[in-house]
Amino acid sequence: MEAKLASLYPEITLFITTCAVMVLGLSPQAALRRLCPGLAIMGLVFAGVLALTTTPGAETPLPMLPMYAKTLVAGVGVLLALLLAGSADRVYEAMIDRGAKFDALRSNTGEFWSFFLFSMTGLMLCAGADDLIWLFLALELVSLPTYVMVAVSTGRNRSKEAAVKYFFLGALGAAVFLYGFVLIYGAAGSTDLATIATVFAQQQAEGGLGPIAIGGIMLSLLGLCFKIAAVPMHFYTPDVYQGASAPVAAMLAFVPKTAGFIAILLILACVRWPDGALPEPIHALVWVLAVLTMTVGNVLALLQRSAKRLLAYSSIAHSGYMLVGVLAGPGLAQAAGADASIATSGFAAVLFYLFVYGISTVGAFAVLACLERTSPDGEPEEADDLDDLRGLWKTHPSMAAVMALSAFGLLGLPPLLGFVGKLPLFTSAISAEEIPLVIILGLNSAIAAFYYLRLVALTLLENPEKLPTRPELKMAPMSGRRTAALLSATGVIVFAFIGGPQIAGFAERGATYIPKRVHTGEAAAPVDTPADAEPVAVRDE
Amino acid sequence: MTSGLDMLTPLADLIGSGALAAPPAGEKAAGAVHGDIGAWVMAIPFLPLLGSLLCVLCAIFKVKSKLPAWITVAGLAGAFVAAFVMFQQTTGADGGSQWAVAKAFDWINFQWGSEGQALVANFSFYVDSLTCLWMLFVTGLATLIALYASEYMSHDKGPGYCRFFFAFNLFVFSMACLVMGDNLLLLFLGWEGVGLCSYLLIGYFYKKESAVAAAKKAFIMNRIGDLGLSLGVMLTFVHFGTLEYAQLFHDPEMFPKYLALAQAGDFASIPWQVELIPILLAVGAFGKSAQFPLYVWLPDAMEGPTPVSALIHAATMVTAGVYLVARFLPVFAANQAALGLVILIGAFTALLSATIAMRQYDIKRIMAYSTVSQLGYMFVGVAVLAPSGGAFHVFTHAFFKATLFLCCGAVMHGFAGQLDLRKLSGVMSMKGWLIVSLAMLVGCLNLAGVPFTAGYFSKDMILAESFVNGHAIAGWVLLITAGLTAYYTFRVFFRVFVGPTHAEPGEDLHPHEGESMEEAKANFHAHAPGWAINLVLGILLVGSILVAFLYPMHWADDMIATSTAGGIGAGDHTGTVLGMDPHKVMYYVSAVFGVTGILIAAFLHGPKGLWSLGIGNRSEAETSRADALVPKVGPVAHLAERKWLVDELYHATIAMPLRVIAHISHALDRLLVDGLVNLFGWLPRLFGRTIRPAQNGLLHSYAIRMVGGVGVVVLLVVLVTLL
Amino acid sequence: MLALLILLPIVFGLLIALAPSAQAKLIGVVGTFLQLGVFLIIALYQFDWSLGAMQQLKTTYPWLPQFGIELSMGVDSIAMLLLGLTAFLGPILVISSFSAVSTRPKTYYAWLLVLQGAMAGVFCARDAVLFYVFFEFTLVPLYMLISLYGSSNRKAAATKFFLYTFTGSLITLAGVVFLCWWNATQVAQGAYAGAGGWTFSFQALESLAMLSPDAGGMPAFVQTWVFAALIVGFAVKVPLFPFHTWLPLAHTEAPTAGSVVLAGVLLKLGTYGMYRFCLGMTPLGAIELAPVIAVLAIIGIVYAGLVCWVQRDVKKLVAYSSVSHLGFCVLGLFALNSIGLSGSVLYMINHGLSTGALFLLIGMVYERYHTRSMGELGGLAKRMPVWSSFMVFFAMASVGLPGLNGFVSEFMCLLGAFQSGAWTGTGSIAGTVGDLGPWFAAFAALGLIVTAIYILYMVGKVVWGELREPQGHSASSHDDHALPTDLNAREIGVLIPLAVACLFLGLYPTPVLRSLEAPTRAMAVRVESAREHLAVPPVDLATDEAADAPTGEPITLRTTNEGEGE
Amino acid sequence: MLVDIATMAQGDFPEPMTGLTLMHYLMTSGLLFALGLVGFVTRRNLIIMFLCTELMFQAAGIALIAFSRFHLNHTGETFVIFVLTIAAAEAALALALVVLLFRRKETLDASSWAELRG
Repeated sequence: MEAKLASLYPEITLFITTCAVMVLGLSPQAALRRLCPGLAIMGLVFAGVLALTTTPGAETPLPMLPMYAKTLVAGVGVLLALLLAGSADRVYEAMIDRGAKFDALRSNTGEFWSFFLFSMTGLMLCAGADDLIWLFLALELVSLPTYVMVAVSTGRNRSKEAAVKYFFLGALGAAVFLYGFVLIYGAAGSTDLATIATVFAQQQAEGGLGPIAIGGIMLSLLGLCFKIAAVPMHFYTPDVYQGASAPVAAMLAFVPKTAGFIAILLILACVRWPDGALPEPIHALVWVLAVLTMTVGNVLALLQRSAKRLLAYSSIAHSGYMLVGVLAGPGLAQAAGADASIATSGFAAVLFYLFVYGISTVGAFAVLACLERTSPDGEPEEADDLDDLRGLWKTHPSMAAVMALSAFGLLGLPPLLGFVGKLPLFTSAISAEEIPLVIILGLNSAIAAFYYLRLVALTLLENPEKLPTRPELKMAPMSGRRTAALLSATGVIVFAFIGGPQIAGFAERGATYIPKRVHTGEAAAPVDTPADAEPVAVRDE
Repeated sequence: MTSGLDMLTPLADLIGSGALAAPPAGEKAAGAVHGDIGAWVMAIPFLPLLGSLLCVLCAIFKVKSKLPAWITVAGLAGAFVAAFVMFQQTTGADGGSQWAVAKAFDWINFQWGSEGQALVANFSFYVDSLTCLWMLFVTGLATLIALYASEYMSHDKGPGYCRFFFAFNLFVFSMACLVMGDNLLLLFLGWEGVGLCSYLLIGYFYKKESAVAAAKKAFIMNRIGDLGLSLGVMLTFVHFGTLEYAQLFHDPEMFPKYLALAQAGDFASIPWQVELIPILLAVGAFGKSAQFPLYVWLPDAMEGPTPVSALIHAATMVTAGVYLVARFLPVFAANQAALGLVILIGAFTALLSATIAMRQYDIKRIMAYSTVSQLGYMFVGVAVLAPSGGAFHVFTHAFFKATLFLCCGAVMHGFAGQLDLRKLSGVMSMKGWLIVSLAMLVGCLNLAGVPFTAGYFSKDMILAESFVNGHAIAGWVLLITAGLTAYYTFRVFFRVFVGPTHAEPGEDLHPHEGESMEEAKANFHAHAPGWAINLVLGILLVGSILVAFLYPMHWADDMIATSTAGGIGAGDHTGTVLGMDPHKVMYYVSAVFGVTGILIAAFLHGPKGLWSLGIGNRSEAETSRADALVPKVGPVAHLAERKWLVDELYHATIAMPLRVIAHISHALDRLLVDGLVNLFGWLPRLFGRTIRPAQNGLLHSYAIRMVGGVGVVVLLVVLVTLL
Repeated sequence: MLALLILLPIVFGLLIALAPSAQAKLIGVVGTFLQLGVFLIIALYQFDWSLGAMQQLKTTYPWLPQFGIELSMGVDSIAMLLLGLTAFLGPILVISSFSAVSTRPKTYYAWLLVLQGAMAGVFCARDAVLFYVFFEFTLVPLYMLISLYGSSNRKAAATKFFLYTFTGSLITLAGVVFLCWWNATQVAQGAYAGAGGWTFSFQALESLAMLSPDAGGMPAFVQTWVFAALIVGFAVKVPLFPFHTWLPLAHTEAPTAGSVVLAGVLLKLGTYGMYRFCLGMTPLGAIELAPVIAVLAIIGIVYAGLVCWVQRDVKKLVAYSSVSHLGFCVLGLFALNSIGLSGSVLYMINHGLSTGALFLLIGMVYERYHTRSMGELGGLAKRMPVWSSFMVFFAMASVGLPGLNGFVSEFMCLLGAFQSGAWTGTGSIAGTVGDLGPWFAAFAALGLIVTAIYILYMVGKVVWGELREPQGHSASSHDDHALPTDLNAREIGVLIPLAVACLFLGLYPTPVLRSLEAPTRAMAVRVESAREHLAVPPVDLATDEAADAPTGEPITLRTTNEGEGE
Repeated sequence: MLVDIATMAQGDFPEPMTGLTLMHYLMTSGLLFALGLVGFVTRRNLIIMFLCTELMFQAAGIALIAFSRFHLNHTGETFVIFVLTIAAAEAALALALVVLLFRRKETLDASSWAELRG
């Protein structure tokens, strides 16, 4: 019990910070209110350190996942916090600066930051989940605050529209994966992931999972597709990203996606991977989802004029890439007798790619967040149209460089971080002998090159257009955004060589997969291949 | 450890060039070569090369004098001396095959096999009597013609002059590599090198589109031949594992083996590769030596300055094909079909171009066609296994044809580019043109094969041998051709050099200031050749006569006998002409043909008076009795004048279709190949456009699609799994 | 030292980006000359040419240990020669751009230097991923150079270039990963004592290629597929017909130095990749598909040559000629014998020199007349005799005139193809085992004629003939940069080294050929010995797995289980 | 199909239910879920759409209780409590959002919010 509690220290830390931030945000002192982001960052850093140092207590088939995922969440969370700093109550705070009186009822700062931290807490909880109920609650905790954040991220109707679409479709998605969870419970008789894994292993050994289990897993996956923005649950993505402010969109690109993938990994880890592949229907499902997701995301991104929509579709496509990693599985077939390496483990590849994607995509959104113009209604308007980025090199060279690096990073151009991230997806998928999928992945990367290259060309190569209807873009006053942008760009380069490999190793540990042992019945012959029975034995006794 | 610096040490070879490499050990009878001829051998190619480099320097330093010409003459004279020394040293001994290899430096030396096999083609030279024979007249004539050109080209002093002599020198260098190279690749280097120089020199007057086109045509036609040659080289390498003559000709396992088999009549034992080699080489020879069907470039090549026509396109380069066949006679002898092919092509070309020459009016072109025709003789000569006849004809022809061309050049030079035999008449009686006319006369006599001229003897050797060796049909064809040759040769002489005096200036007439073209024409005065031209023509005049004396000395026979082509044609004398021994009867028969031709020319074109023995009646430049004859022979005369429409035929069947194919390819490239690429680039976009309407922004549409999507995916998966 | 070769130009490129624009040229020159200097030091003092087949100067830094990916470098004599070409062209590229580039010079020279470094990296790499990294990264600088400094349609051209080559190389990457996976799998199953686990090192992959299918090597049909995947990226880069359509576009639109470096070095990355990967790692695939690739090469030779002939744009003509020329190079490679391979490698260098020079020359005319149309230019021999002399010289080098560089390599490529065929038993001495043969050589040799046709067509139009200059352009109005009518000393100085190199390689290629003997022979022997594995039946993987699972029944999943209901 | 599923799933457990089987509950739950889905996709009114999602949540709840009984443990019932909590939280959020939207456009029609598209 104590161990379990210890494993929750990061979440508890974050929760305490959340409460502190909520109170602090209501302070009439502007200086105190402005401490919110700092406090949030401190909380995240502290939580990250705790996550790194505490031993995970989960008994799921992926026992090391929480450690990696929580650290990752804390790390990228810091970047997101930097990016979000100064977003909330911007207009209102400006009014106060001009002498208006502070009215706690009208201030959103506290809620905004506490919602952010709630979401991050949810994400960490998600990573630490060892029970379906926990997982469900954590997933909802991730999502519910984001609905609000989208709604309040700008004062425009667009944000409201985005929020309503996000919320309603999110509820639909939640209902679907909830039903899936229910069916899994029904099939396994327990919500404890470790138990489920054992039961499933038993069932598989005795002739395969029953239809309820299969149906449950499939529904869960489909529901979680909403979180990771995968086809067919992807429709909301571009609208929501576009409607939300860029920092919030960056958060949406990372936080729910990470939660979704962690949940998917946790659920699929419960299914024993005979010979390294999933049961056929689930395999087919993920295959179809992966192909559809990356293709649809990429081809639609080709047509976009809005940078945020483009990045939203690219986010969809990246989910497709990561689904390839999911399909590649924990890399059992090759790892017989040895630890799964990131080269063969698709799970590790996915976990690492979440980090890579987070770093790269935050950069792109940060550039959009940094560039703004005053719109007629007085509220600053972020750069969104691709024409805004035209000739950025001339006006804001550093932002142009960040955008180019992010685009190339997302493209996976060597030697940037994106390439280092994509490589394990390739290797693990090939290890799982998913050759056609790898080819499709390659071709999709090529399609993606179209629009990433366009981003690069627009920013670096074109000349800026001066239109009277389009006031010039200025740098947003928030230094956090700039810092986030530069940090992300630096990360895209530096992590490819220094740190990146270590993080990959960390992801590799995080993806340690311990399949549950099968209780050998009288009739059933031992189905375990001798090779993968051994680590099980060590773990289970 | 071999560092990079060590890698370059073989460069020292370059500095220490001239060392005479001993023939590979274990060779039979590598004859004793007197003294160290290495340095002399090296001088032959490298003096001209030095000359061409100096010409480049002249161009860089903008020399405006005749310096390049003198450099050239001096260098070539040196080369000639060296060639003579080489000849002396190589052939002075008492018979037996004598040869030597002199290595300058490694060119290609590549070990490729695991057993130390190597692809070796060095800058080294193979010297035997065949080499000497060729190099003697090449360097000799080149020297003379350079001297001639120093005057002929004098109006172009400056960059053009440098360019001319640069290419001239480079040509002699290339020719030396071609003839002297000790391996097929060096031969190929020379082969293409002379092609390049020919290209540069034909296109010398680069502002004339016709010159540029002619240069291009020459190069490309030659390249067609080179294709055959290069394949032949490759086949030789693959079959014999070497390209070096020293091995090919002297290793008993190589050419000698197959030659022996062929001479024993055991053709069945000769593998197909060996049989194919001569055919491929022959294709190359036909290209370079302007034989049917690749002869059409040579007449056009007359666009170049006349010294070039004389040296390259009459005397030397075009005989390279004959050299090739003569050099590789052992392997040709191993394939009867190849010999037959060469005879067939040679005889046919000789006749065809003679008929064309009869109807041309441009005297330089007539000479060009006569060159093609005479080259046909040479091929037949070599291919009927009478290499000495062929080689001797090459030798004599070089002299008298160079003479003829230089005379034409003198006329052209003097009459502002006029070459039309209808516009000129009685040049001999003009002041200062005597030497030219005499040289012309001697040249014509040689070409027509008038008895006791050199041309007469060398032609007889070929004719007789073709009957002797059982190629009577070829013999008869060549005899008829001899008659035609005599006719068209003297047609030129009678029209241009004797008869009433008449001269119209040609296209190169440049009016003086304040003078119209008409006035310029009216005031036109031919300017007679200067000392250099006269000197050269004088030397050649004498030379052409003296060459005849080599025949009774059996010089050519001796030269061939000691070379790699020696001992091949020594079969039984079986053929007869009119039932008599060909060698004897041919003296008379060919004399009759030749004289008849001259008489017909005299009758049709000769002027009144003694020059045409009283049978001619031409009284003006423009017309002659022949004009009346033309309508009677109908379209034949017209077709001959149009060169049997061969050029047009090639254009219609090869050039045009190829061009059309090229255009089609280009269109295909843009539309199909690139179109497919663009299509693949466009497909994702198309797909995107197709599914984009699904993103219509309506909440409930999204909901329907999500639910429907879930349904479809699940259905799909269930179907896939069940099936 | 090798790392220096890569890093020096990149560092100088960054320096340019940081320094004031006025210094860009100077830093560029210094950077490229330093690279050349480093190369010379390596070539003259450090590299042992007598051991050309061996990887030398090996350096390894760790990178991604999980995959066994290392920053590992090393060179054999082939890589050295190509490095030499790269380093040699570097100063030429920079100096030739002095007058051509006036806008944003910093960006230009910076990217140019980065490109130099990246190209050097490709030739130095001894790790498949490192190779791929540099191979792909070269796209970015060139993309920038083309789309910033090219002519009117530059953006489309640059984009097409980028996307096409990027797409192709992704498939290559898939092939590489598959190879490494196979290697890793075999190690895991203990099939042979390899390096252990995942590795991308050339050495391991090359030794995998030599394994018999019995011993865990790839059977022929797998190798054929992997070969096909590998070659896609390289074929696009080379470019091999029918993947060539990006090239004329890119060349035409690129700035002069871009075209030079593209023709000079970048295309060679493709052929070099084919040598290292397709031949070195999937020899059986190479054997199986050699005729197919050779046929494509031959089609490329003749077809692209014909297309050259109908071009109106000089630069496009030369661009298509690259397609044609590289066909010889590929043909030589797939002769799979020592002569063909050496000829091919030599061809890479020679083509870089002569075609690079042609692009330079065309660029020089373009700077003066602002047109490349053969309809508007003609008879420049009159106006620009020095330029014309160089033009004829390099045109002849391009035609493959013996005595100039092109010939030796072209002949060896053809000879290699000719040799490579079923000569055994015909009594021929110098035949090799192979899959091509005389017919391949004969059809490819048609290229000799076609090359002559189009090159002389170009020379005839541009150099010879009546003087034609663009409308409204007189000799004196060589405007903006105050360039003289004919070439200036800088331009001549740029061309002279190229001309000397062409002559040297044409007349004295022996040192280069010597250095190629060992590696190409080793490669030929490798392919030859791999040939023995062609007949070996592959291990039946299915039975293998069945043997592993003692139940005899692999776990399968059913949706309904009739027997156990209720 | 459904019959198959229900009976089969039951087959392995010691105490088969009599009378009302698991199948009945699952069918009810499934129907409810489907009803919710259909309602969600067919209705345009934001509040009704939200209620439909509630319906789906409750369908899951019924299934949970049924399974809980079937497995003879209380996990499912515990789960239901949490689901209800979440449903309540969502309801609060939904109402707040609906109010916010209504203030902006004076309508509850979902189709009036379609500015973002493409």
